[in-house]
Amino acid sequence: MKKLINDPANYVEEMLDGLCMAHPGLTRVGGDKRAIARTQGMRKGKVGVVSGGGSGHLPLFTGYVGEGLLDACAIGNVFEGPTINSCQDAIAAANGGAGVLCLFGNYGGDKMNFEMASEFAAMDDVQTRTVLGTDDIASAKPEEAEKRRGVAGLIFAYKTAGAMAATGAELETVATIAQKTVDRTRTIGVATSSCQIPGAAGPNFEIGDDEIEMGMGIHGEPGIWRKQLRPADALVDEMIEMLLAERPDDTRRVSVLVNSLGSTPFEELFILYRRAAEKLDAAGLTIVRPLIGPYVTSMEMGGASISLCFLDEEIESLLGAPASCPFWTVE
Amino acid sequence: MKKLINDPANYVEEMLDGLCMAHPGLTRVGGDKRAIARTQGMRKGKVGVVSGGGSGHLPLFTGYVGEGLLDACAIGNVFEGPTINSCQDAIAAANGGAGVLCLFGNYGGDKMNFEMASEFAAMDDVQTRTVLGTDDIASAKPEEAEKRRGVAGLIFAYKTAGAMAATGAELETVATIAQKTVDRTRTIGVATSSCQIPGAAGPNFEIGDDEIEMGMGIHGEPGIWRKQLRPADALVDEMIEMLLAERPDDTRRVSVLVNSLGSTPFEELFILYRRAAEKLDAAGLTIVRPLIGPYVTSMEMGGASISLCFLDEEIESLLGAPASCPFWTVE
Amino acid sequence: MTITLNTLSTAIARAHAAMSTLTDELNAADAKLGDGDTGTMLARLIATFHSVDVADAPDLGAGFLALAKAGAASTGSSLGTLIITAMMTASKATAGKNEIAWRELAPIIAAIRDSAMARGKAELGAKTIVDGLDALAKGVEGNTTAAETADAAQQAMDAVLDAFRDRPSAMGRARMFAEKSVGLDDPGMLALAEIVRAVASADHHGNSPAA
Amino acid sequence: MTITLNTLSTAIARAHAAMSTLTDELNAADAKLGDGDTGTMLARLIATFHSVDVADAPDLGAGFLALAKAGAASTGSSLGTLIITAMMTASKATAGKNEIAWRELAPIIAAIRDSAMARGKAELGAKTIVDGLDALAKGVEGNTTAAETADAAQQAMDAVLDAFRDRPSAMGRARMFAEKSVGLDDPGMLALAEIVRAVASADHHGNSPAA
Ligand SMILES: Nc1ncnc2c1ncn2[C@@H]1O[C@H](COP(=O)(O)OP(=O)(O)O)[C@@H](O)[C@H]1O
Ligand SMILES: Nc1ncnc2c1ncn2[C@@H]1O[C@H](COP(=O)(O)OP(=O)(O)O)[C@@H](O)[C@H]1O
Ligand SMILES: [Mg+2]
Ligand SMILES: [Mg+2]
Ligand SMILES: [Mg+2]
Ligand SMILES: [Mg+2]
Repeated sequence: MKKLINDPANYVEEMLDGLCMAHPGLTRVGGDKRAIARTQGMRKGKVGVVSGGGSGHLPLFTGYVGEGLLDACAIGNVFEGPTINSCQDAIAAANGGAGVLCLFGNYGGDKMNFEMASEFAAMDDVQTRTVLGTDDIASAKPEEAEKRRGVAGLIFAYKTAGAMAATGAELETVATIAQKTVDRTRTIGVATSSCQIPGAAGPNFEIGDDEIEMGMGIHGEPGIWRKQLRPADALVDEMIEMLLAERPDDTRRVSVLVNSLGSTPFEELFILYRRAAEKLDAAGLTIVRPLIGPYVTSMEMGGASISLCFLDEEIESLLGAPASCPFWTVE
Repeated sequence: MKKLINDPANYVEEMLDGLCMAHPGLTRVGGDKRAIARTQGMRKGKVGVVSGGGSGHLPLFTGYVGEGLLDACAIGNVFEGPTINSCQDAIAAANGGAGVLCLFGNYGGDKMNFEMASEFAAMDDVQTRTVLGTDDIASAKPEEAEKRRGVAGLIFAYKTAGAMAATGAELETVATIAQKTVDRTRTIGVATSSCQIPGAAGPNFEIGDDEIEMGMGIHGEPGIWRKQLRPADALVDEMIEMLLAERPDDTRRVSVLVNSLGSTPFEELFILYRRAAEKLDAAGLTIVRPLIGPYVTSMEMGGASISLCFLDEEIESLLGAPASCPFWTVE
Repeated sequence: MTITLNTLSTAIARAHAAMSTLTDELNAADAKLGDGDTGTMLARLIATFHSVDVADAPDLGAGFLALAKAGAASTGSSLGTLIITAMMTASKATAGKNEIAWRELAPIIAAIRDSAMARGKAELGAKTIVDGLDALAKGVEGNTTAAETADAAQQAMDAVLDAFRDRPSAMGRARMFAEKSVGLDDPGMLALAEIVRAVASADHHGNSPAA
Repeated sequence: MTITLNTLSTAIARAHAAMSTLTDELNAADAKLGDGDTGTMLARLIATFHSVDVADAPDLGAGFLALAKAGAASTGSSLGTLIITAMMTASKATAGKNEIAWRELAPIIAAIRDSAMARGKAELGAKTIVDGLDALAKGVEGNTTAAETADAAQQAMDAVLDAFRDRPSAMGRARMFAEKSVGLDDPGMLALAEIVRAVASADHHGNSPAA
């Protein structure tokens, strides 16, 4: 896989430099500058919202630092969690004196690192709460939903938590809305081709020339099945069916994210969205604020994911609150 | 190349349906619904700005229909110009009684079709003007700049023409700013991998496993050289040098678009942008409103282009005017 | 023996049948320096023509106009638009007529050549379909039967391809690769030659389509 | 013969040297059901450890703390964080000491196991590095020399890999593929075993690192 890069050892550094040069609202902070914070600094008295994760998923994670979204973000090497130190740096940058919500995907390393960082933060009298993204329905049965890994659907919780924090709400309230959003968000992805970690000898995984894998994780973790490529509509039907199997019965409104894993172009996303919208409509659901594009990627991985966020009044109004970061603007 | 699609024959139809379902501000209009217009309709007395081109380049062309940008857009099959009828439909949709600017890339078919459509429009007393995007410096020498094809840099002219039209300016003024923007915009691209037209037996072109092609067109038209892949910084240096060889000497301000041709991820775009910004800074140029992302693609083609728009006061202020379409928001 | 709506209808049917093998050949020719779609585009355009019920048109002019209109809704490529321009030109030249003599074909092709030049801004000698049309107009001049015309047309097309093959392109996508284009047929000219062959060869073998 | 900062430093050097061949092996083990980075991650972490001047630390506790701190800035993977947790645990257990007896190693490894369980929430038997640590703690218990300890450690690691190989994983990325994990070594446990082998095999052959 050809990449337009320099020395792979400098991949993350140069990428973060470029990101902050292009978006002056973002600044690298911390000892090794592996946290991104808002350049204008933290509003005193506001709850901070931080996230963190490995590189290679832009716009996730750092791209969502902005008004009404994240205040800071710790960033690791490609597909590797941020270091404990970076987590500490992000928490420190997002500390406005009212506590910090750590909102990130449910991955073992990230969890442990944020946990250790939170223990350090507590020593500095910074109160933290943790909410984990667990939207990937391919990664555990409904009975063990809390064990699911976090994928693209995490951005819905960024949005509601960020909007809630912007209202001046307290940490507990911000954590509660984040958790509710996570609980009401489900994602399923389908991968068509691999990606390659810069400097690695080969692709991250192998997939046959006409094979696809349903439920594959954003680092290439095995999914539910691997079969022949089939028509998009058939795939969407299966995906929507899986997503609706866990549909809460208290709402008829849903937000949808049709997300490119990387190299799958907009054209295909719209073809997928078209069918998804038809199916949701047939299921009696009204779509609110659909998002279609590369929101959470794995570099040049091929494929797409569909996320549903089942709305209630509170989530819907927070999703509609003004927000602005380099990759997502709500007016 | 695996695609998440249904019958290739329905590719464009389904894509346009999905686009309009996801973005209710856009509507398919015309006999065969191969033009996209703003749902809210045309403001009476405003000059219309229309574009058109083949499918497979999203966000270009149809994605730029929106407030302060295009009023309507004709869309052809993948990599094929829109039909004469579609051009007529787009012009009709953008007719607010004050004339219509046809602003599209310099490709023979598109030119002839818009020309024929303009002749038909004239019969209906709709006045049109044509401005052609000619930013691709790889496609002709500076002496023959008017023969160059239009690529990613076209969106700068969309923005200034759209903003000028929004002020209520007359057709001549809108055409003049579009032409000035085109004249001050240059693009050079580098391709790393091919794309495939839906339903085609193979990729659109072949490129060796460690080869890249400088100056390749967005449909795979041959470029300036094809050589071994080299470090991103070296590529950017060469690209910026070529772009600056035609630098007008009346400005020290420039807007930059670092554009993914499709599968090249954000991470690499930022690595490219970082170096480009350094080089421009060293050349005494100040960057204004950089754009980094997939703005003009060729489905899953790999590679990136760099566009420079050399600003003057008028262009800079129009680039900063509010605008909003599904893929580009300026507040 | 004249040119009627049946002649036109048969010619379209023959061209349509020929596209099954021509599509790939023309795509390949276009892929060398262009975007590789000449065959696909032409196949779709001719399929559209084929779906038009020309034989039932009130007259030749109306038949050509129906083709132009159907085509205007079906193609966006430069060659396609030139062909539509050709249909419109032919429509004007045959307006109200139910038949024309074979010797009237040459001036119509010449008019098509001129309208294509006006539309596409290509000069003669730039190595495009325009040179093909020019050769064709001159080649069929003075012929009075289908068979003679078919013969002359094929010879003219073979000759013009040969004459231009080693010249550089000065137009369209191939322009920037003028040097590389030496030795290659222009896809549009080749397309015209192949369609002429497909339509004419049956006549040549005495299988006249004339009504 | 005791465990000193030199022992620690030599052990790190050996682990570091071993990573040149281990990296790919561990990546491959992780790639079967995980994200294929165990080797790369461990290589970087151990390289970081190797760049720390532990031999010059004031005491063992400070040496381990220096490793933990350097590590906290260099890795973000779950295994890496568990290893950093281990270094912090070892640091507490050896605070202020310049040497410890070999028989004191077992309770330290047991404490590391417990802190890893507290940090990672893995149960014993879930087929993770925790089970490896458990087996290691029990295996080296009661040994009083480097050579004895090395022997016992290697045997314990071989045995625990064998014991768990055909059991399903109940933790981490491999959890969801419990069935597929049968027959495969857990990458973290395998990493521990390979590092133990690299560090211990020299001792076993009488080439003691003890100061
Ligand atoms: N402006 C023009 N004038 C005359 N002929 C042209 C012109 N543009 C294209 N052609 C003809 O059309 C052919 C290319 O057709 P096609 O591949 O269908 O179009 P496109 O270039 O739009 O893909 C060329 O080989 C040439 O003969
Ligand atoms: N929560 C945990 N508790 C115990 N061991 C764990 C835990 N998470 C991971 N491990 C160990 O780490 C190994 C994976 O390490 P590595 O590949 O470096 O981490 P990652 O899963 O972050 O890519 C597993 O094989 C397992 O032994
Ligand atoms: Mg990992
Ligand atoms: Mg074409
Ligand atoms: Mg072509
Ligand atoms: Mg791993």
